[in-house]
Amino acid sequence: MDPRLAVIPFRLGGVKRIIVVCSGKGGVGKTLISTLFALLASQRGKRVGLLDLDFHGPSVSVVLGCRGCTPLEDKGLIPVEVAGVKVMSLDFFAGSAPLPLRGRDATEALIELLAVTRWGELDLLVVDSPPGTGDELLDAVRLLKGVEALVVTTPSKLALSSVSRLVGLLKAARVPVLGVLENMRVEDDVNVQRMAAEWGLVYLGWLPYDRDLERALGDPSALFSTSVSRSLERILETANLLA
Amino acid sequence: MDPRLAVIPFRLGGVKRIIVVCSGKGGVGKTLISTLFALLASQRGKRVGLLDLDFHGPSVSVVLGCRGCTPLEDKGLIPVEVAGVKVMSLDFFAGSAPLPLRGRDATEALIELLAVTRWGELDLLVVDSPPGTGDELLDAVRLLKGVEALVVTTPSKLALSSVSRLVGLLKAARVPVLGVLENMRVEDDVNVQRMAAEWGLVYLGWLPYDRDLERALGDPSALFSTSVSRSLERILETANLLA
Amino acid sequence: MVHEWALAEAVLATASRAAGGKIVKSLKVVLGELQNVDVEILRFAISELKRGTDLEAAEVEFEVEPAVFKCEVCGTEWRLDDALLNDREREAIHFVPELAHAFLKCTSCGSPDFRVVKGRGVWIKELVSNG
Amino acid sequence: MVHEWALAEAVLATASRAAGGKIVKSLKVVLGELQNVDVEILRFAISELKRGTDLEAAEVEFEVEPAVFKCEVCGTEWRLDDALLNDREREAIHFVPELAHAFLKCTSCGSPDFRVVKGRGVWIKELVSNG
Ligand SMILES: Nc1ncnc2c1ncn2[C@@H]1O[C@H](COP(=O)(O)OP(=O)(O)O)[C@@H](O)[C@H]1O
Ligand SMILES: Nc1ncnc2c1ncn2[C@@H]1O[C@H](COP(=O)(O)OP(=O)(O)O)[C@@H](O)[C@H]1O
Ligand SMILES: [Mg+2]
Ligand SMILES: [Mg+2]
Ligand SMILES: [Mg+2]
Ligand SMILES: [Mg+2]
Ligand code: NI
Ligand code: NI
Ligand SMILES: [Zn+2]
Ligand SMILES: [Zn+2]
Repeated sequence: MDPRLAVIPFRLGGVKRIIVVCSGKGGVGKTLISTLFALLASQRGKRVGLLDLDFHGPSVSVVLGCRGCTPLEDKGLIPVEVAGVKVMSLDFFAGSAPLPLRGRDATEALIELLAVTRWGELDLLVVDSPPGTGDELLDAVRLLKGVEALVVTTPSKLALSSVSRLVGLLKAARVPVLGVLENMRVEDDVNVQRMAAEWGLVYLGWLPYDRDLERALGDPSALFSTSVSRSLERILETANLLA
Repeated sequence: MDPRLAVIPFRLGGVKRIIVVCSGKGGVGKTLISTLFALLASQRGKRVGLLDLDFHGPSVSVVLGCRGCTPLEDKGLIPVEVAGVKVMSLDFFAGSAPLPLRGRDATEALIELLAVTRWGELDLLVVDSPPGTGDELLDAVRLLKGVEALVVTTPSKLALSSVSRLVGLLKAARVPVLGVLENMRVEDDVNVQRMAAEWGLVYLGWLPYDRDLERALGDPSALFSTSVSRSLERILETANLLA
Repeated sequence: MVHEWALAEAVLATASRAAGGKIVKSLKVVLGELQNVDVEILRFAISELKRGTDLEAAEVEFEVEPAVFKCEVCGTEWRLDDALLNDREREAIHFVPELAHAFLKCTSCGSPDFRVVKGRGVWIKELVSNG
Repeated sequence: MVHEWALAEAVLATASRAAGGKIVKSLKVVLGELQNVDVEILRFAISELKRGTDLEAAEVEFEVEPAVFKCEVCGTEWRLDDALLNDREREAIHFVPELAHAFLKCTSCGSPDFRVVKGRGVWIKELVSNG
């Protein structure tokens, strides 16, 4: 009898929709996109949470510029609020320490975080996920009832081979997939579009490779004026994900 | 009494040096660099093996163009040979199927692969690693006695925060680190150099961001003529890693 | 300073589910040391929250299980020594005990690759209900 | 077709270490079904390789433990049904049993997230040595 599992549905009871941004592949922009998604939805007046599930390399706080913040304790943990988004990440607790968690530890850490975090009422909880198809992702599917997925990839063969495996996993696990988002496109090419069709998924659109993005990291208002953010906003709007 | 653990030192008995290419961060070029490293060393007449430890997204076979090859069975498994390099990867067995392994499964899979693979005599075994600091990396450190590390990063803040954690882990685990390799540099900047100094590690050099790389993927001879391969060759030579 | 309230809610919900509508007479709750729960706050939270429920009359006993770690590399076992942690680290482990992996190392070989053998989690060890 | 030879070497090395120099009289080896070991080849390999060692006279018995899976999502348990696998998949699992996760799914809810409860690995269950 693990009392923590009993409290999770209660903690998430006020959350209307949960979307995990995932890929299987690392470095394709999951963290950037999940953070921008949360910021854009919040800007539209939605009540938004952002949960960082990348336990080995938590970094939504790097994108948002809120490293070193600490969640408040009040009958649970109150997420850190940045630009209207309620954020929870292991980075707030670990600082710059290494995070050598085995899979079994990642499972425990997720249960703990879900049992203790007080999200309150949310229209949307965006979940940033680590690369791979391991414990964190499997537990997100298992523990976050009703979770939907947004798949991110770059056009590279090296990304697509991993993303294919993730898509197979999401299908087997019967997770609804909202679509495929192409990131860091450098030239005209229909490769990702073709793959999305092969997977039977909606191709949502593409984000340009933006050399100036790096300078905007850590500053939400600077992020809003990047070309990546503007492209993402249009795509999410079309997909009806900001309404 | 697990007989597989007894046979691992015996299987690796003919291997002179083991170097794991790692980062903590995904998408920084670990797979590309570990594969090029193996190819370049083999070209210099070394006997080289390449072990793909990225169990969720095995992809050295994508870089080498040997997907669909199968290791032969002969009193164990004989690695697939490509351009003189002996390659072992889960991709040879899984095809395009999803690989939803939890950490405990990754540990078992590694033990199994190490117990069964007949590397024979090798001057160098290059190990490609997954992102993160989870079971695969911890088990590589635990099971591959004498392993050394080559750390790969991009100049992005988002990469460096994860790489910092990895470096802390390697230090605690007393894994000798050969140095830090900067990849996908797009502009002059000393950020990675400064971080390497802060970590007390050698800065080995940088590889350019190369738009033409994608087209060379899957073809070892085309890879040799990329600017990335040429830069890497010079860096490895200077670091005395091809001698 | 309390996610002890969250825990109290969780314990009561689980106990009440386990009792399946029967009146609970007593409850023994084991608390892993790593959880770093303030037992007095938890006791108070439970006594407040159980009012008017099937658990109102339940006597609740607590037991703290000391933490034991075992190195995956060299096999050494060791106990938690709070003195080695600063306030921030202790607080972090209080929130998410897995952060022990961020701050602790094998006392013998220095490896950060260890297993929590004991002292993790919270569970109901005993539940006595009426009838 | 044999990594059974690798296994034979491993079993003998482990048994000989465990016996610590004593003459081994008998040995009981359990083989997980997932390992898909050809017992006759293993028996032959062991009988060849033990010649001239402390295990030369040992009687070796084998036992195959059937594989059992349990779904992490819905809790259903099921057994391995070879008929659901093609040759390539069966062969892959023979090399690395974890590849079961690539090819199998929960028989009840379809989830690929399951645990191998039984039938994994190879171990020496019993070893009788002289004196
Ligand atoms: N559209 C883009 N243009 C330029 N750089 C990008 C873009 N998207 C992501 N990046 C950069 O690529 C790297 C990987 O992005 P990140 O969000 O960390 O990926 P993931 O979370 O998938 O590992 C980061 O350095 C990030 O700043
Ligand atoms: N120097 C480079 N120039 C251009 N593209 C690169 C370079 N290095 C890596 N890439 C590309 O970046 C992506 C990530 O590389 P990969 O080797 O798969 O990284 P990792 O193994 O760290 O996840 C791939 O699409 C790869 O082709
Ligand atoms: Mg990320
Ligand atoms: Mg890789
Ligand atoms: Mg806690
Ligand atoms: Mg086997
Ligand atoms: Ni507290
Ligand atoms: Ni065989
Ligand atoms: Zn130790
Ligand atoms: Zn199931």
